[in-house]
Amino acid sequence: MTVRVSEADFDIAAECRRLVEADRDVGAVVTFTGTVRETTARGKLRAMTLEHYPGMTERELERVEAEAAKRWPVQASLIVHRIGELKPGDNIVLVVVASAHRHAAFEAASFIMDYLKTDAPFWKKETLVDGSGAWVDARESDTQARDRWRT
Amino acid sequence: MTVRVSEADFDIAAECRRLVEADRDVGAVVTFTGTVRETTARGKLRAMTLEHYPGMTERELERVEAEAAKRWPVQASLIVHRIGELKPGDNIVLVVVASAHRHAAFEAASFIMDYLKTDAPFWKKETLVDGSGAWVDARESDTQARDRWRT
Amino acid sequence: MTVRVVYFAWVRERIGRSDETIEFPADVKTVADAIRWLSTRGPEYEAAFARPDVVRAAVDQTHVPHDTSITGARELALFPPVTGG
Amino acid sequence: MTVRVVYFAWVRERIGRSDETIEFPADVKTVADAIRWLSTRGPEYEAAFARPDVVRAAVDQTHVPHDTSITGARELALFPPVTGG
Repeated sequence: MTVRVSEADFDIAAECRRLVEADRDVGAVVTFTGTVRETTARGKLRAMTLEHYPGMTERELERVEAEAAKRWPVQASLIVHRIGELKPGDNIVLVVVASAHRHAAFEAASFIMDYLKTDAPFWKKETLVDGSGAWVDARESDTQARDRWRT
Repeated sequence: MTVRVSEADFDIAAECRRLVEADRDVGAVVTFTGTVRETTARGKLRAMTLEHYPGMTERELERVEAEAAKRWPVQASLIVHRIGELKPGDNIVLVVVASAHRHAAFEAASFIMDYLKTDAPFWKKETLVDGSGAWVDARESDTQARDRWRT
Repeated sequence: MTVRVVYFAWVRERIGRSDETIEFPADVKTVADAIRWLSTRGPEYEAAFARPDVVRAAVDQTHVPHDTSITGARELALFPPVTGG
Repeated sequence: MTVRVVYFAWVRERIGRSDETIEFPADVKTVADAIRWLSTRGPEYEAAFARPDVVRAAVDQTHVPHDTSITGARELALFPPVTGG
Protein backbone atom coordinates (compact mmCIF):
# COMPACT_ATOMS: atom_id res chain seq x y z
CA MET A 1 0.00 0.00 0.00
CA THR A 2 1.52 3.26 -1.17
CA VAL A 3 0.41 6.87 -1.44
CA ARG A 4 2.28 9.60 -3.27
CA VAL A 5 1.55 13.32 -3.62
CA SER A 6 3.72 14.92 -6.24
CA GLU A 7 4.02 17.49 -9.01
CA ALA A 8 5.45 14.82 -11.32
CA ASP A 9 3.31 12.85 -13.76
CA PHE A 10 2.88 9.07 -13.41
CA ASP A 11 3.17 6.15 -15.83
CA ILE A 12 0.18 3.83 -15.43
CA ALA A 13 1.84 0.89 -17.19
CA ALA A 14 4.99 1.10 -15.05
CA GLU A 15 2.93 1.32 -11.85
CA CYS A 16 0.83 -1.70 -12.81
CA ARG A 17 3.88 -3.71 -13.81
CA ARG A 18 5.49 -3.01 -10.44
CA LEU A 19 2.44 -4.34 -8.56
CA VAL A 20 2.17 -7.51 -10.67
CA GLU A 21 5.90 -8.22 -10.62
CA ALA A 22 5.88 -8.08 -6.83
CA ASP A 23 3.21 -10.80 -6.67
CA ARG A 24 2.61 -13.25 -9.51
CA ASP A 25 -0.76 -14.30 -8.10
CA VAL A 26 -2.35 -10.91 -8.60
CA GLY A 27 -4.64 -11.85 -11.51
CA ALA A 28 -6.65 -8.61 -11.70
CA VAL A 29 -5.51 -4.99 -11.74
CA VAL A 30 -7.97 -2.10 -11.92
CA THR A 31 -6.79 1.46 -12.45
CA PHE A 32 -8.63 4.75 -12.27
CA THR A 33 -7.08 7.80 -13.89
CA GLY A 34 -8.62 11.24 -13.48
CA THR A 35 -7.61 13.80 -16.08
CA VAL A 36 -8.12 17.55 -16.48
CA ARG A 37 -11.16 18.30 -18.67
CA GLU A 38 -10.88 21.18 -21.11
CA THR A 39 -14.55 22.15 -20.94
CA THR A 40 -15.82 23.51 -17.61
CA ALA A 41 -19.23 24.83 -16.56
CA ARG A 42 -17.80 28.36 -16.84
CA GLY A 43 -15.91 28.06 -20.13
CA LYS A 44 -12.76 26.70 -21.73
CA LEU A 45 -9.97 25.85 -19.31
CA ARG A 46 -6.40 27.12 -19.62
CA ALA A 47 -4.98 25.59 -16.41
CA MET A 48 -5.95 23.92 -13.16
CA THR A 49 -4.03 24.46 -9.94
CA LEU A 50 -4.13 21.79 -7.24
CA GLU A 51 -3.54 22.84 -3.63
CA HIS A 52 -3.34 20.37 -0.75
CA TYR A 53 -2.79 20.06 3.01
CA PRO A 54 0.64 18.43 3.36
CA GLY A 55 0.66 15.75 6.03
CA MET A 56 -3.10 15.43 6.35
CA THR A 57 -3.40 14.45 2.67
CA GLU A 58 -1.09 11.47 3.08
CA ARG A 59 -2.88 10.46 6.30
CA GLU A 60 -6.29 10.53 4.63
CA LEU A 61 -5.10 8.61 1.57
CA GLU A 62 -3.45 5.96 3.75
CA ARG A 63 -6.60 5.68 5.83
CA VAL A 64 -8.84 5.06 2.80
CA GLU A 65 -6.35 2.55 1.35
CA ALA A 66 -6.31 0.66 4.67
CA GLU A 67 -10.12 0.72 4.84
CA ALA A 68 -10.36 -0.72 1.29
CA ALA A 69 -7.92 -3.50 2.24
CA LYS A 70 -10.12 -4.33 5.24
CA ARG A 71 -13.24 -4.63 3.09
CA TRP A 72 -11.84 -6.50 0.03
CA PRO A 73 -9.01 -8.98 -0.57
CA VAL A 74 -6.60 -6.34 -1.91
CA GLN A 75 -3.11 -7.64 -2.69
CA ALA A 76 -1.59 -4.24 -3.46
CA SER A 77 -2.78 -0.70 -3.95
CA LEU A 78 -1.39 2.66 -4.94
CA ILE A 79 -2.73 6.21 -4.90
CA VAL A 80 -0.86 8.98 -6.73
CA HIS A 81 -2.26 12.52 -6.68
CA ARG A 82 -0.65 15.40 -8.48
CA ILE A 83 -0.42 18.97 -7.16
CA GLY A 84 0.61 22.26 -8.76
CA GLU A 85 -0.40 23.57 -12.16
CA LEU A 86 -1.92 21.19 -14.72
CA LYS A 87 -3.15 21.61 -18.30
CA PRO A 88 -6.23 20.16 -20.07
CA GLY A 89 -5.65 16.45 -20.75
CA ASP A 90 -3.06 16.13 -17.97
CA ASN A 91 -3.32 13.35 -15.41
CA ILE A 92 -4.55 14.38 -11.94
CA VAL A 93 -4.97 11.19 -9.96
CA LEU A 94 -4.17 7.50 -10.29
CA VAL A 95 -5.62 4.69 -8.19
CA VAL A 96 -4.39 1.15 -8.78
CA VAL A 97 -5.79 -1.90 -7.00
CA ALA A 98 -4.46 -5.42 -7.50
CA SER A 99 -6.35 -8.49 -6.35
CA ALA A 100 -6.82 -12.15 -7.19
CA HIS A 101 -10.48 -11.32 -7.94
CA ARG A 102 -11.72 -8.80 -10.46
CA HIS A 103 -14.83 -7.72 -8.57
CA ALA A 104 -12.76 -6.96 -5.47
CA ALA A 105 -10.37 -4.87 -7.57
CA PHE A 106 -13.23 -2.92 -9.21
CA GLU A 107 -15.07 -2.28 -5.94
CA ALA A 108 -11.97 -1.31 -3.96
CA ALA A 109 -10.80 1.14 -6.64
CA SER A 110 -14.25 2.72 -6.85
CA PHE A 111 -14.43 2.94 -3.04
CA ILE A 112 -11.02 4.61 -2.84
CA MET A 113 -12.02 7.21 -5.45
CA ASP A 114 -15.31 8.00 -3.69
CA TYR A 115 -13.57 8.58 -0.36
CA LEU A 116 -10.67 10.45 -1.94
CA LYS A 117 -13.17 12.87 -3.51
CA THR A 118 -14.84 13.76 -0.22
CA ASP A 119 -12.10 13.28 2.38
CA ALA A 120 -8.65 13.97 0.91
CA PRO A 121 -7.74 17.64 1.44
CA PHE A 122 -7.14 18.82 -2.14
CA TRP A 123 -8.61 21.94 -3.72
CA LYS A 124 -8.82 22.77 -7.42
CA LYS A 125 -8.66 26.26 -8.86
CA GLU A 126 -9.56 26.72 -12.52
CA THR A 127 -8.06 29.41 -14.75
CA LEU A 128 -10.02 29.89 -17.97
CA VAL A 129 -8.62 30.97 -21.32
CA ASP A 130 -10.03 34.47 -20.66
CA GLY A 131 -7.77 34.69 -17.60
CA SER A 132 -10.53 34.49 -14.98
CA GLY A 133 -9.98 32.17 -12.04
CA ALA A 134 -12.33 30.39 -9.64
CA TRP A 135 -12.20 27.65 -7.04
CA VAL A 136 -14.09 24.52 -8.03
CA ASP A 137 -17.25 23.90 -5.99
CA ALA A 138 -17.66 20.58 -4.16
CA ARG A 139 -20.47 18.44 -5.53
CA GLU A 140 -23.28 16.98 -3.47
CA SER A 141 -23.19 13.89 -5.75
CA ASP A 142 -19.70 13.09 -4.44
CA THR A 143 -20.95 13.03 -0.85
CA GLN A 144 -23.82 10.76 -1.90
CA ALA A 145 -21.38 8.46 -3.72
CA ARG A 146 -19.29 8.11 -0.58
CA ASP A 147 -22.30 7.58 1.65
CA ARG A 148 -23.55 4.58 -0.33
CA TRP A 149 -20.53 2.63 1.09
CA ARG A 150 -21.78 3.29 4.63
CA THR A 151 -24.90 1.13 4.40
CA MET B 1 -14.72 1.66 -29.76
CA THR B 2 -11.99 -0.80 -30.64
CA VAL B 3 -11.35 -4.51 -30.14
CA ARG B 4 -8.07 -6.26 -30.80
CA VAL B 5 -7.13 -9.95 -30.56
CA SER B 6 -3.41 -10.44 -30.80
CA GLU B 7 -0.36 -12.39 -29.63
CA ALA B 8 1.42 -9.10 -28.89
CA ASP B 9 1.48 -7.52 -25.44
CA PHE B 10 -0.16 -4.13 -24.80
CA ASP B 11 0.98 -0.94 -23.09
CA ILE B 12 -1.71 0.32 -20.72
CA ALA B 13 -0.29 3.84 -20.46
CA ALA B 14 -0.06 4.26 -24.24
CA GLU B 15 -3.62 2.98 -24.73
CA CYS B 16 -4.99 5.36 -22.07
CA ARG B 17 -3.05 8.31 -23.50
CA ARG B 18 -4.50 7.63 -26.94
CA LEU B 19 -8.08 7.71 -25.61
CA VAL B 20 -7.56 10.93 -23.61
CA GLU B 21 -5.66 12.71 -26.41
CA ALA B 22 -8.53 12.02 -28.80
CA ASP B 23 -10.99 13.79 -26.47
CA ARG B 24 -9.88 16.34 -23.88
CA ASP B 25 -13.19 16.12 -22.05
CA VAL B 26 -12.75 12.51 -20.98
CA GLY B 27 -12.10 13.15 -17.27
CA ALA B 28 -12.17 9.51 -16.09
CA VAL B 29 -10.41 6.46 -17.45
CA VAL B 30 -10.84 3.02 -15.87
CA THR B 31 -8.72 0.08 -16.94
CA PHE B 32 -8.94 -3.59 -16.12
CA THR B 33 -5.92 -5.80 -16.71
CA GLY B 34 -6.10 -9.55 -16.28
CA THR B 35 -2.77 -11.30 -15.78
CA VAL B 36 -1.65 -14.94 -15.67
CA ARG B 37 -1.50 -16.23 -12.09
CA GLU B 38 1.38 -18.52 -11.16
CA THR B 39 -0.59 -20.54 -8.61
CA THR B 40 -3.46 -22.68 -9.93
CA ALA B 41 -5.81 -25.09 -8.19
CA ARG B 42 -3.74 -27.97 -9.59
CA GLY B 43 -0.23 -26.65 -8.92
CA LYS B 44 2.42 -24.21 -10.11
CA LEU B 45 1.93 -22.91 -13.65
CA ARG B 46 4.58 -23.00 -16.37
CA ALA B 47 2.51 -21.63 -19.26
CA MET B 48 -1.02 -20.80 -20.31
CA THR B 49 -2.22 -21.21 -23.90
CA LEU B 50 -5.12 -19.11 -25.15
CA GLU B 51 -7.23 -20.45 -28.02
CA HIS B 52 -10.05 -18.48 -29.66
CA TYR B 53 -12.67 -18.56 -32.40
CA PRO B 54 -11.46 -16.07 -35.00
CA GLY B 55 -14.28 -13.93 -36.33
CA MET B 56 -16.77 -14.77 -33.61
CA THR B 57 -14.43 -13.40 -30.93
CA GLU B 58 -14.31 -9.96 -32.53
CA ARG B 59 -18.09 -9.98 -33.04
CA GLU B 60 -18.76 -10.83 -29.39
CA LEU B 61 -16.31 -8.22 -28.10
CA GLU B 62 -17.81 -5.54 -30.36
CA ARG B 63 -21.28 -6.51 -29.21
CA VAL B 64 -20.45 -6.13 -25.51
CA GLU B 65 -18.65 -2.82 -26.16
CA ALA B 66 -21.70 -1.49 -28.01
CA GLU B 67 -24.01 -2.69 -25.23
CA ALA B 68 -21.88 -0.89 -22.60
CA ALA B 69 -22.01 2.31 -24.67
CA LYS B 70 -25.81 2.03 -24.76
CA ARG B 71 -26.06 1.70 -20.98
CA TRP B 72 -23.49 4.30 -19.85
CA PRO B 73 -22.12 7.58 -21.27
CA VAL B 74 -18.94 5.99 -22.62
CA GLN B 75 -16.71 8.36 -24.62
CA ALA B 76 -14.26 5.71 -25.77
CA SER B 77 -13.52 2.07 -25.06
CA LEU B 78 -10.97 -0.54 -25.97
CA ILE B 79 -10.72 -4.30 -25.48
CA VAL B 80 -7.44 -6.10 -26.15
CA HIS B 81 -7.24 -9.87 -25.62
CA ARG B 82 -4.08 -11.87 -26.12
CA ILE B 83 -3.89 -15.35 -27.62
CA GLY B 84 -1.11 -17.95 -27.87
CA GLU B 85 1.30 -18.98 -25.13
CA LEU B 86 1.66 -16.81 -22.04
CA LYS B 87 3.82 -17.05 -18.90
CA PRO B 88 2.95 -16.34 -15.24
CA GLY B 89 2.71 -12.58 -14.72
CA ASP B 90 1.98 -11.90 -18.41
CA ASN B 91 -0.93 -9.70 -19.42
CA ILE B 92 -3.98 -11.55 -20.81
CA VAL B 93 -6.68 -8.94 -21.29
CA LEU B 94 -7.06 -5.17 -21.17
CA VAL B 95 -10.33 -3.25 -20.99
CA VAL B 96 -10.22 0.55 -21.05
CA VAL B 97 -13.28 2.77 -20.67
CA ALA B 98 -13.17 6.55 -20.87
CA SER B 99 -16.04 8.73 -19.71
CA ALA B 100 -16.76 12.17 -18.31
CA HIS B 101 -18.03 10.42 -15.16
CA ARG B 102 -16.08 8.02 -12.98
CA HIS B 103 -19.00 5.80 -11.96
CA ALA B 104 -19.95 5.27 -15.61
CA ALA B 105 -16.36 4.30 -16.40
CA PHE B 106 -16.18 1.84 -13.47
CA GLU B 107 -19.54 0.23 -14.23
CA ALA B 108 -18.98 -0.06 -17.97
CA ALA B 109 -15.53 -1.64 -17.53
CA SER B 110 -16.90 -4.12 -14.97
CA PHE B 111 -19.85 -4.94 -17.27
CA ILE B 112 -17.54 -5.54 -20.24
CA MET B 113 -15.36 -7.91 -18.21
CA ASP B 114 -18.36 -9.87 -16.92
CA TYR B 115 -19.73 -10.40 -20.43
CA LEU B 116 -16.31 -11.08 -21.91
CA LYS B 117 -15.83 -13.88 -19.35
CA THR B 118 -19.03 -15.68 -20.27
CA ASP B 119 -19.57 -14.81 -23.96
CA ALA B 120 -16.26 -14.22 -25.75
CA PRO B 121 -15.04 -17.51 -27.30
CA PHE B 122 -11.64 -17.93 -25.65
CA TRP B 123 -10.35 -21.08 -23.96
CA LYS B 124 -7.40 -21.39 -21.59
CA LYS B 125 -5.18 -24.43 -21.29
CA GLU B 126 -2.76 -24.61 -18.38
CA THR B 127 0.59 -26.37 -18.48
CA LEU B 128 2.05 -26.95 -15.03
CA VAL B 129 5.76 -27.06 -14.13
CA ASP B 130 5.46 -30.88 -13.96
CA GLY B 131 4.50 -30.86 -17.66
CA SER B 132 0.85 -31.87 -17.18
CA GLY B 133 -1.76 -29.96 -19.12
CA ALA B 134 -5.47 -29.29 -18.57
CA TRP B 135 -8.21 -27.06 -19.94
CA VAL B 136 -9.46 -24.52 -17.42
CA ASP B 137 -13.02 -25.14 -16.23
CA ALA B 138 -15.62 -22.41 -16.61
CA ARG B 139 -16.84 -21.01 -13.31
CA GLU B 140 -20.46 -20.74 -12.26
CA SER B 141 -19.60 -17.48 -10.46
CA ASP B 142 -18.81 -15.88 -13.83
CA THR B 143 -22.29 -16.71 -15.13
CA GLN B 144 -23.82 -15.26 -11.95
CA ALA B 145 -21.70 -12.11 -12.36
CA ARG B 146 -23.00 -11.61 -15.89
CA ASP B 147 -26.60 -12.32 -14.92
CA ARG B 148 -26.68 -9.56 -12.29
CA TRP B 149 -26.61 -7.03 -15.21
CA ARG B 150 -29.83 -8.54 -16.58
CA THR B 151 -32.10 -7.40 -13.75
CA MET C 1 -27.47 -30.22 -45.87
CA THR C 2 -23.79 -29.23 -45.96
CA VAL C 3 -22.41 -27.41 -42.93
CA ARG C 4 -18.91 -26.41 -41.94
CA VAL C 5 -18.43 -27.72 -38.39
CA VAL C 6 -15.69 -26.23 -36.19
CA TYR C 7 -14.40 -27.49 -32.83
CA PHE C 8 -12.46 -25.74 -30.08
CA ALA C 9 -10.47 -26.57 -26.94
CA TRP C 10 -11.04 -30.09 -25.56
CA VAL C 11 -13.82 -30.82 -28.10
CA ARG C 12 -11.24 -30.21 -30.84
CA GLU C 13 -8.58 -32.26 -29.03
CA ARG C 14 -10.83 -35.25 -28.43
CA ILE C 15 -12.08 -35.32 -32.02
CA GLY C 16 -8.57 -34.74 -33.32
CA ARG C 17 -9.47 -32.07 -35.85
CA SER C 18 -10.38 -28.39 -35.79
CA ASP C 19 -12.96 -28.35 -38.58
CA GLU C 20 -14.65 -30.42 -41.25
CA THR C 21 -17.46 -30.12 -43.76
CA ILE C 22 -20.38 -32.41 -42.95
CA GLU C 23 -23.34 -33.48 -45.05
CA PHE C 24 -26.02 -33.94 -42.37
CA PRO C 25 -28.97 -36.25 -43.16
CA ALA C 26 -32.36 -34.59 -43.53
CA ASP C 27 -33.60 -35.63 -40.08
CA VAL C 28 -30.85 -33.62 -38.34
CA LYS C 29 -32.73 -30.41 -37.70
CA THR C 30 -31.31 -28.86 -34.50
CA VAL C 31 -27.97 -28.41 -32.76
CA ALA C 32 -28.94 -31.26 -30.39
CA ASP C 33 -29.66 -33.52 -33.39
CA ALA C 34 -26.29 -32.63 -34.92
CA ILE C 35 -24.41 -33.45 -31.69
CA ARG C 36 -26.30 -36.76 -31.37
CA TRP C 37 -25.54 -37.64 -35.02
CA LEU C 38 -21.85 -36.66 -34.71
CA SER C 39 -21.48 -38.86 -31.57
CA THR C 40 -22.14 -41.94 -33.71
CA ARG C 41 -19.24 -41.23 -36.08
CA GLY C 42 -16.61 -42.97 -33.95
CA PRO C 43 -15.07 -43.28 -30.48
CA GLU C 44 -13.31 -39.88 -30.72
CA TYR C 45 -16.69 -38.16 -31.34
CA GLU C 46 -18.32 -40.25 -28.64
CA ALA C 47 -15.63 -39.05 -26.20
CA ALA C 48 -16.07 -35.42 -27.24
CA PHE C 49 -19.86 -35.51 -26.84
CA ALA C 50 -20.18 -37.98 -23.93
CA ARG C 51 -21.84 -35.18 -21.95
CA PRO C 52 -23.71 -33.10 -24.53
CA ASP C 53 -25.07 -30.78 -21.80
CA VAL C 54 -21.61 -29.30 -21.18
CA VAL C 55 -21.02 -28.60 -24.87
CA ARG C 56 -21.81 -25.07 -26.07
CA ALA C 57 -22.80 -24.20 -29.63
CA ALA C 58 -22.71 -21.27 -32.03
CA VAL C 59 -24.51 -21.10 -35.37
CA ASP C 60 -22.91 -18.70 -37.84
CA GLN C 61 -20.82 -17.27 -35.00
CA THR C 62 -23.71 -16.52 -32.63
CA HIS C 63 -24.23 -18.38 -29.32
CA VAL C 64 -27.36 -20.57 -29.49
CA PRO C 65 -29.14 -23.10 -27.25
CA HIS C 66 -29.20 -26.76 -28.34
CA ASP C 67 -32.81 -26.65 -29.56
CA THR C 68 -31.91 -24.10 -32.25
CA SER C 69 -32.52 -25.11 -35.86
CA ILE C 70 -29.47 -25.54 -38.05
CA THR C 71 -31.47 -25.28 -41.27
CA GLY C 72 -29.64 -22.86 -43.57
CA ALA C 73 -26.61 -22.65 -41.25
CA ARG C 74 -23.24 -22.18 -42.95
CA GLU C 75 -21.15 -22.80 -39.83
CA LEU C 76 -21.79 -24.77 -36.66
CA ALA C 77 -19.27 -24.43 -33.81
CA LEU C 78 -19.10 -26.85 -30.86
CA PHE C 79 -16.93 -26.07 -27.84
CA PRO C 80 -16.68 -26.16 -24.04
CA PRO C 81 -17.91 -23.22 -21.92
CA VAL C 82 -15.60 -20.27 -22.60
CA THR C 83 -12.80 -19.35 -20.16
CA GLY C 84 -11.25 -16.13 -21.48
CA GLY C 85 -10.46 -12.90 -19.67
CA MET D 1 -4.48 28.51 24.49
CA THR D 2 -2.00 28.70 21.60
CA VAL D 3 -2.98 26.97 18.36
CA ARG D 4 -1.41 26.96 14.92
CA VAL D 5 -4.21 27.84 12.50
CA VAL D 6 -3.87 26.94 8.81
CA TYR D 7 -6.06 28.04 5.89
CA PHE D 8 -6.54 26.57 2.42
CA ALA D 9 -8.04 27.51 -0.96
CA TRP D 10 -10.44 30.48 -0.87
CA VAL D 11 -10.34 30.68 2.95
CA ARG D 12 -6.57 31.27 2.63
CA GLU D 13 -7.03 33.73 -0.25
CA ARG D 14 -9.66 35.82 1.54
CA ILE D 15 -7.67 36.00 4.77
CA GLY D 16 -4.48 36.68 2.84
CA ARG D 17 -2.28 34.24 4.72
CA SER D 18 -1.76 30.51 4.83
CA ASP D 19 -1.11 30.07 8.56
CA GLU D 20 -0.67 31.90 11.83
CA THR D 21 -0.28 31.15 15.51
CA ILE D 22 -3.26 32.30 17.55
CA GLU D 23 -3.70 32.74 21.29
CA PHE D 24 -7.40 32.01 21.71
CA PRO D 25 -9.18 33.41 24.79
CA ALA D 26 -10.35 30.88 27.38
CA ASP D 27 -14.02 31.03 26.29
CA VAL D 28 -13.16 29.71 22.79
CA LYS D 29 -13.77 26.00 23.34
CA THR D 30 -14.95 24.52 20.02
CA VAL D 31 -14.21 24.85 16.31
CA ALA D 32 -17.42 26.90 15.97
CA ASP D 33 -16.22 29.25 18.75
CA ALA D 34 -12.85 29.62 16.99
CA ILE D 35 -14.47 30.51 13.66
CA ARG D 36 -16.75 33.03 15.38
CA TRP D 37 -13.83 34.59 17.23
CA LEU D 38 -11.63 34.75 14.09
CA SER D 39 -14.48 36.46 12.15
CA THR D 40 -14.12 39.49 14.44
CA ARG D 41 -10.44 40.01 13.62
CA GLY D 42 -11.07 42.16 10.54
CA PRO D 43 -12.91 42.42 7.23
CA GLU D 44 -10.72 39.75 5.54
CA TYR D 45 -11.68 37.22 8.25
CA GLU D 46 -15.28 38.35 8.11
CA ALA D 47 -15.24 37.66 4.33
CA ALA D 48 -13.65 34.23 4.78
CA PHE D 49 -16.14 33.16 7.44
CA ALA D 50 -19.27 34.97 6.20
CA ARG D 51 -20.94 31.55 5.81
CA PRO D 52 -19.40 29.41 8.57
CA ASP D 53 -21.59 26.42 7.54
CA VAL D 54 -19.65 25.96 4.29
CA VAL D 55 -16.28 25.99 6.07
CA ARG D 56 -14.79 22.59 6.93
CA ALA D 57 -12.39 21.97 9.80
CA ALA D 58 -9.65 19.58 10.81
CA VAL D 59 -8.08 19.35 14.26
CA ASP D 60 -4.56 17.90 14.25
CA GLN D 61 -5.12 16.75 10.65
CA THR D 62 -8.37 14.87 11.25
CA HIS D 63 -11.74 16.01 9.84
CA VAL D 64 -14.05 17.17 12.63
CA PRO D 65 -17.53 18.71 12.96
CA HIS D 66 -17.81 22.29 14.21
CA ASP D 67 -18.94 21.30 17.71
CA THR D 68 -15.61 19.55 18.36
CA SER D 69 -13.51 20.82 21.27
CA ILE D 70 -10.19 22.42 20.39
CA THR D 71 -8.81 22.02 23.89
CA GLY D 72 -5.31 20.61 23.60
CA ALA D 73 -5.25 21.00 19.80
CA ARG D 74 -1.89 21.81 18.25
CA GLU D 75 -3.24 22.58 14.77
CA LEU D 76 -6.62 23.81 13.53
CA ALA D 77 -7.22 23.83 9.77
CA LEU D 78 -10.09 25.76 8.13
CA PHE D 79 -10.91 25.23 4.45
CA PRO D 80 -13.71 24.86 1.87
CA PRO D 81 -15.16 21.42 1.04
CA VAL D 82 -12.43 19.42 -0.71
CA THR D 83 -12.41 19.04 -4.50
CA GLY D 84 -9.57 16.65 -5.32
CA GLY D 85 -9.53 13.59 -7.51
